[in-house]
Amino acid sequence: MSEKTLVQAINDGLRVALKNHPDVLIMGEDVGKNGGVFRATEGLWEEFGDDRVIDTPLAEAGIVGTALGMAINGLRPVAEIQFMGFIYPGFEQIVSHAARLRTRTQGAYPASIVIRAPYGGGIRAPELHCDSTESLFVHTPGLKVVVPSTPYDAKGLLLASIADPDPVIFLEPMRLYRSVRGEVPEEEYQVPIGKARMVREGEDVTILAWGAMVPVAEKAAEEWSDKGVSCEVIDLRSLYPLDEETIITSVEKTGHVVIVHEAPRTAGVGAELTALINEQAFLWLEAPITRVTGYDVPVPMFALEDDFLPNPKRVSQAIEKVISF
Amino acid sequence: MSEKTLVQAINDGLRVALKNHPDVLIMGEDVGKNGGVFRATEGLWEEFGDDRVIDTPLAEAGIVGTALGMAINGLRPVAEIQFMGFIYPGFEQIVSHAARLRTRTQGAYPASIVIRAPYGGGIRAPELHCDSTESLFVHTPGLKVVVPSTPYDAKGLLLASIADPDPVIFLEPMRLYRSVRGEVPEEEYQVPIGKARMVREGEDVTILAWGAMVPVAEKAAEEWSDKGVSCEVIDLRSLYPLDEETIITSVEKTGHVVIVHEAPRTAGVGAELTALINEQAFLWLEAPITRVTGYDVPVPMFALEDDFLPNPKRVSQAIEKVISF
Amino acid sequence: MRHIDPGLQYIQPNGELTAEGRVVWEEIDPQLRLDFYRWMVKVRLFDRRSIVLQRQGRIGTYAPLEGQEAAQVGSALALTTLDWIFPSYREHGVAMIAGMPLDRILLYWMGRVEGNLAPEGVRLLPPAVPIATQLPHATGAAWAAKLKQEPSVSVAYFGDGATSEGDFHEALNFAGVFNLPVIFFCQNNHYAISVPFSRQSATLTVAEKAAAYAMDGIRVDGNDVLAVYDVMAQAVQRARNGGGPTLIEAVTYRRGAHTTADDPSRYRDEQEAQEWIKYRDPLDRYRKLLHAEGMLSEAEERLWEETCKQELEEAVRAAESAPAPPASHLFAHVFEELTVSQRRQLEELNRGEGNDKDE
Amino acid sequence: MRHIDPGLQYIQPNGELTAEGRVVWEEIDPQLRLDFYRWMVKVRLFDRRSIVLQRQGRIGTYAPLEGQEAAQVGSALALTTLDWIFPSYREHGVAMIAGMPLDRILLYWMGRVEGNLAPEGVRLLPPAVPIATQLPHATGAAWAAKLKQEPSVSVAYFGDGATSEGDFHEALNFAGVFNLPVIFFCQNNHYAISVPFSRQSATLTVAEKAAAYAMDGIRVDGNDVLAVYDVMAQAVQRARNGGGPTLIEAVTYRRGAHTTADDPSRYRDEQEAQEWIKYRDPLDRYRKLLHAEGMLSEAEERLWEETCKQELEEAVRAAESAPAPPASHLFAHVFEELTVSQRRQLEELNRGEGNDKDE
Ligand SMILES: Cc1ncc(C[n+]2csc(CCOP(=O)(O)OP(=O)(O)O)c2C)c(N)n1
Ligand SMILES: Cc1ncc(C[n+]2csc(CCOP(=O)(O)OP(=O)(O)O)c2C)c(N)n1
Ligand SMILES: [Mg+2]
Ligand SMILES: [Mg+2]
Repeated sequence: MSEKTLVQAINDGLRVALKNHPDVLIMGEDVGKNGGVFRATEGLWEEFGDDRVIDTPLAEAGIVGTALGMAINGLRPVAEIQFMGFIYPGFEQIVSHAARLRTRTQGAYPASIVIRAPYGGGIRAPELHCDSTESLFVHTPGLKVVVPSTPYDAKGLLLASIADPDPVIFLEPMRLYRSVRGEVPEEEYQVPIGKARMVREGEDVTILAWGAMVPVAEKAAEEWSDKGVSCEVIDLRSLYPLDEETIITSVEKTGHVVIVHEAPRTAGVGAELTALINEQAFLWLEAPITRVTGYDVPVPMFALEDDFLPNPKRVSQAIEKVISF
Repeated sequence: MSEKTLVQAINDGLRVALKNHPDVLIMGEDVGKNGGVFRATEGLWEEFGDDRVIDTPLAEAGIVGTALGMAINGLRPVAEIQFMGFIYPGFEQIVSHAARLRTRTQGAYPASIVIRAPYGGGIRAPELHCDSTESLFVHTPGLKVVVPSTPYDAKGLLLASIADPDPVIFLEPMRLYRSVRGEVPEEEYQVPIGKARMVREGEDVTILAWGAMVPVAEKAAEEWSDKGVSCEVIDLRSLYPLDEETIITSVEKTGHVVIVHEAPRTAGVGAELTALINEQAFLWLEAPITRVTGYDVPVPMFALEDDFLPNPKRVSQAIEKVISF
Repeated sequence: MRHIDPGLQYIQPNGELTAEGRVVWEEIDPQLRLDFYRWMVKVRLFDRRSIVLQRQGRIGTYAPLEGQEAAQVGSALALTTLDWIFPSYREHGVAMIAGMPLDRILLYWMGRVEGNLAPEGVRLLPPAVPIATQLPHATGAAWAAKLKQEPSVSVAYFGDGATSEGDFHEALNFAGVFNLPVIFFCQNNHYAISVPFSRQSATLTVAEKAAAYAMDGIRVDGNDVLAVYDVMAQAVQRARNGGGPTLIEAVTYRRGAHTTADDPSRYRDEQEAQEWIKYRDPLDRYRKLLHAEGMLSEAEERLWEETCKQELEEAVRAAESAPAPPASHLFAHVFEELTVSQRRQLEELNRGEGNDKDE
Repeated sequence: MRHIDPGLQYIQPNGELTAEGRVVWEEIDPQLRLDFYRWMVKVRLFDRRSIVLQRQGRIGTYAPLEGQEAAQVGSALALTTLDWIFPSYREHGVAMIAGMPLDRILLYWMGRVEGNLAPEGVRLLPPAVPIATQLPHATGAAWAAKLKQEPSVSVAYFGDGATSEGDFHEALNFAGVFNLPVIFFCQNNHYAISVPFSRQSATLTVAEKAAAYAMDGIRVDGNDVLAVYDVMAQAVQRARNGGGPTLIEAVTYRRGAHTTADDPSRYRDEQEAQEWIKYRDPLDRYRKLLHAEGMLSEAEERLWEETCKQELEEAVRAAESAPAPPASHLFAHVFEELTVSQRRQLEELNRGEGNDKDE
């Protein structure tokens, strides 16, 4: 075990995968010699060479499409999209092919690829570098969508994603890349996809969050705990499939729900969570489920990003709202 | 006035727009000489010539991207994407540019384009021709998303979309292209974007639907009306912005809600509607909101499409479920 | 009629070999000479039968290929079972030769997902419906072959319209940069549905686009099965030997409609089509050559056509009697395992909620 | 060091004009000769000042352009206010010349949306951040100009890496097919962040890719302001006269980092950079020429630099004192009118729910 930041844990996960699985390779823009713009692939090119850690031309459809072709021919590529805001040129390859290949070939060709992308705001990045459009992928049957928020989970979920025969969109909260640290085992281990993490148990309010919103939710929960309100904070970790059991069990206990996400509100993953809870735990709900989210506006340039992103205060107000309903 | 099918009403709307507005033009694959693969643009090339009705190369990013450039330089292009399943290569131009241009330029350059696309299933079309991914666009701030289900609305909403200075994704339910007929005025008129259509008033259950699901909802409502249950059927017509007033007023009256859409369930527009109602009319709800939708699987090839698409029987069962809760 | 440079030609439209063509002809296996003919006939008969099936409502919308038999047969016969094929929706000829049973091809057009899967060992992917999207896959499969040091070659089949898509560019660019064993085989049939190639590209040919990728680009008469075969065989050999990618443009013509839902008279000069049918038909031309070479008699022709027709009828029977999968098949292969929400939805479906076929 | 064909050159690295260059030199307005110099100096000083501002935490991540001044100044000075400019994120030089106030450029790098908008009458769009996406816009604006019979030309600025994107292909293809008045101006600075052009493309040059679109492709020494200007002026004139699109490759080098967040020593040979800096600097070369021509004294140089620095400090002051828009500005320009859900969200925000800046 050693202390690692989240991005170091990713790096470590990639290294372990490359070392233990000869069919795994890494590809993307600047992932090789440069070690990635966030240093997520640092040292891997030197260690594994140009055939395992591949700098590609600047073309996301090309990256995803050729990764799929490699998977068809027996490899397991881990493709990096430099920022989630640049995944859209590869969108067709993802939704029309990666998501459907297994179905279309009745299981003969699972699309065994992982698409890693740093996502979300909070680091004063330039325009269009801060998107958080996980909902688009959650709505696409055939894809799994995974988001770690701790170094331990980052490595374990990444290795589980690489091992998973189905295509995984693996979103890395840039804001947590270096701001969280934690113990990470040296060896290969997996954190199962589809299981949420209980961050903090509580009785009164369920807070659902993922990625960089987990610490935000935690902070709000702490504040309320001083005032005698106990919040259960759940880090979903996997947005598709959802860990329905953990979510519903919690809601049945608390009767109050706050959902926190960075993406604009309308048709975000918070909407699906609300619908799910409405369907599965209707009679337990004591107040409307409340969403604390980005607004229905394009992700702003960074001067206004603090006004756009959910923060502990907004979450706190939402907690107040649900418990005082 | 004259009787028209939905596709004839579209054609008529396009003709009126071209005639009355010299800055409007039509562009897309096969929209010119061929008159469109569904005949939506039939006769327009002959009438308005090669500069107003433009056959483009086969390239959706090129179509959307050049349409945006035209809009920047003062024209109002109506771009056709041949089927919604082929909109994804143009996705980046839509989400990164069309949706954000007005914000990015503080109103100086509204992206005055309309993107028309036939969508949905039910006509035994080939693979990947039947997508219904409206949710992706509803989740993208800066876009309006409009879906007519009658000939009258088709023309009126199309003209409103063309007049709207903001970018509109205009989805045409292929299944209704020729299966519905109705009176359509000859002249230019607009059906306002953001207003739902009350298809049928009722007291007991609210059914929300759009596009080809409207007749499906109507049929189920009729069946139940014979059994003494009165359903209010609302054709949303506009998926962003939503007509919250009509929706909430109805739910406050009925306390029971069924939502019908073709798209896969998870993170579909039904999720947003559920969340909205949960937030705005929580205390009026007498049963969980129930979604009748496509399943969380890729839209199947047509041999199984009847098993995938919602039908009156499934809607009917959902009505039973909500009233007997 | 606009003059058309046919590209490299070995068999002239009148069925005579060019001098160069004679050399190639002498070199190839006589069995292969017959195979060219046999496959072209089978492909054409399959195509015609399918159109009838569509008219009878026994299959759905269908994409005819008549006129493009030489391009498909010549190129596909230059491949081995090692090689990967990434077709579009019009490559039934290629699919058959690769080893796709006829009944499965028909199942595809019946809207049955089973029609998408080639038998074990046949390295043929499902038809790519979104235009040009299969090109990066071919590049990727070739890349994997190179990395794994396997001697296989990948081929992407696509049309002239596909050259306008960004995916065409990205796939060829990657192939060029990494010098991959992939062949981009374009059947330039002059139209993308209604849009003529002159509206698709400012270049007169597809082949010259190879220059942008420092790749060989070859224009060949796509209605000349021998020339297509030879060009393809050379490209395959070059790719297998590490010589990198090739863009091949086979100049051809779709005699009929884009699909059975299309009416080419709306956008195409009937006389143009007739000229191609009368003077440049790939099968006529090849039949003439075989007759002249004494390799084919009219009786043999009739016999082979009869054989094909029987095989076809059996395929139709097999396809039509293939048991339809149940509704639950929707969920069968989305993921390796069902997700929780899928399981719940499947239960909904199994409770009969989705079973509404009679309405 | 790999030999680099610099493309068309009028001013040699030592500052001497070629014979051809001398002819062009004599023909252009002497005022323009000085403008080349003045703008290059101002652009460089702006760039250096911005890097310092970034280090001081007064602006965010910044994209330096030092080394590319001639490419930007030479090309931008060949345009008129009629023409449309679609830049990427590194074109501060182009933006200034087009009429973008320096303080607004700085505001952009402060993360302020106001920095995205050019003043009324300046046909300059916001920097396109997603690579190559601005190329179709330039094609579209040119298309509109052609349809409206306006004599304006559109220019898209982009880097060598952008040539790999599908949007590059689609934009050039449309421009070729419709023969549009658009110029694709590529600053080939040899790297896309860390990826060298040899990993980006199998062709040795960007210019040769024009062949795929039956378009003129011109490679010019991008560190030679006179050659860039001349090539651009000719392309503009051709476009204005209906002669269609041009792809221009200006061969240049980014002396510094990709952005202030980047460390080029990880991927670039320091010696390579030093050679460009020492022997091929666009400003040194041009300064030498002006000195030799007797058009510039050292005193004038110092005076101009002083003038620029003062202007810069004023711009910094203006940018830093520009009142920050309130949080509600988030909603100001998403649609012409607020939607219902936006109105509700704005109320949430106005109730102070979002106002948490101190935390
Ligand atoms: C991305 C995408 N856009 C549009 C379509 C609709 N479409 C189907 S076939 C076709 C024309 C294809 O022409 P070409 O590439 O020349 O192939 P051909 O049909 O002639 O064999 C079009 C536009 C599609 N399938 N995919
Ligand atoms: C679609 C997209 N993918 C990736 C990126 C991340 N990115 C920003 S700049 C850059 C390199 C661009 O290189 P080039 O086109 O040569 O321009 P230069 O920066 O050298 O001026 C990359 C990969 C992006 N902005 N957009
Ligand atoms: Mg074609
Ligand atoms: Mg560059």
